[in-house]
Amino acid sequence: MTTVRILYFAAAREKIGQSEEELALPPGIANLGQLRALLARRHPILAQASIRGAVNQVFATADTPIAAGDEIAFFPPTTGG
Amino acid sequence: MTTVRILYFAAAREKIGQSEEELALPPGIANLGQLRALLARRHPILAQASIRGAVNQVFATADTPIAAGDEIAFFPPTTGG
Amino acid sequence: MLVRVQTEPFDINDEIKAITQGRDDIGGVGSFVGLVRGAPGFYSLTLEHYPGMTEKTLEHIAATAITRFGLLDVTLIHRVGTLKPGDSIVLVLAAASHRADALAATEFLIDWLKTDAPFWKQEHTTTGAIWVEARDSDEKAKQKWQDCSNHD
Amino acid sequence: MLVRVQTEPFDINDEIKAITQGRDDIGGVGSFVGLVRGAPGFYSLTLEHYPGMTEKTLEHIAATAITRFGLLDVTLIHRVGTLKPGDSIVLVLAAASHRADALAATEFLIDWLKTDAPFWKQEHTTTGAIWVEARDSDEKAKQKWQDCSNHD
Repeated sequence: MTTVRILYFAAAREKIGQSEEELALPPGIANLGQLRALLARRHPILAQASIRGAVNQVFATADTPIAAGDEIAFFPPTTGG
Repeated sequence: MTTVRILYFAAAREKIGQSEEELALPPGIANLGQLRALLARRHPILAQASIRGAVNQVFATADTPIAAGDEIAFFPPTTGG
Repeated sequence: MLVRVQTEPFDINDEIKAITQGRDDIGGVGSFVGLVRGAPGFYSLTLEHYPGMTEKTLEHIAATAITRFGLLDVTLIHRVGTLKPGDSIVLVLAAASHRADALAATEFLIDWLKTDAPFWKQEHTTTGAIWVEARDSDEKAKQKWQDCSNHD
Repeated sequence: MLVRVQTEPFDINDEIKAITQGRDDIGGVGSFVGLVRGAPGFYSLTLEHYPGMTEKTLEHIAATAITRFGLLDVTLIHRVGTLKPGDSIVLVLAAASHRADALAATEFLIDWLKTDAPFWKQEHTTTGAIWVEARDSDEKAKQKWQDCSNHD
């Protein structure tokens, strides 16, 4: 597998207009911050600092490594409970 | 009414051997401490500092005034909950 | 506000429904259920109380919590009679607009009930009947609410 | 430990029974029920979540509380879908030998669930649909558990 699966939730999903996409990981994209910067060109909401990210269903930061086959997600701060 | 009603609970009731008694309030007995000292002659457990008192169903101290018609109670520290 | 002394078990779901139904201003209900713990040689306990003073005290504790934490409602149910290990003894419910008040009040209510409500436990064990001793830790738990005028 | 995401209401009495039945070492169960509060012009909310990460996160929070407070069991149930004012949203149960641990853990669990579990609320109002904003107070409530290594 050479792709990553990217999920969007809540306001991020609505703004982006899709709940998920599949992306062939371009060379040079090795961590979440790099992927996010790349995606933010198409999806400006991802440039907002409040949007959080997860890698393989665990909260992640910009320097969290990513690899082909990973499940990546972006979403606003949670409001459950 | 010239009497007070005196109730005993739990270990105090068991030691004293009765759950309640009616007492004509003797002259000079004006507060809970005085009544307790009087009763302790017959019921030594009442001399124990741990035994608590109530007047008319409210926790009381030695200087709480008592009068004919009152409901007095003596009992060990509570252990509910 | 509801305070009740009863021999039969309570249904916490019914009690929460009773205080939340027909209104929409409650954001959270904190609760505590106390249970009888087992121990070697211990087979049951009998709960005695002071009818009249019990209800009066529970109502006073509930009213104090309502004022102090701005609660929307409180339920205090305490069982009496003979209970076995695993049985429930006491139910505390505190309803508030916000969770912090509901949870702080739940702790306040059970701490005060433990030291102030006139209930006494006698344990029936293989070596006889023993009146349970009051615990210093319960008195300390209550005092922490008096050291400061407000909970924080 | 039980974590569950569901659309239907929960019965707290059944859930407490499920964790207490067949054992006699639990002295207290702390709980919190969160409810939808009403407001002018607000008629319902829709709860969205991240299936998979939700369960993983709830399990992690429950396991953390079990270790930290020495709990005997934890139940976390969160509803999703459309809910109306007065409906229950979330149930937290923490069972322990002693009440102080059960109550502290209940607060810990709901504080962490609020900030870490991937749920999002959208409110349906007379002026349209609005995503609920995260509150600073929730983040602060969680941080108080990180400032000290132990709860006291």
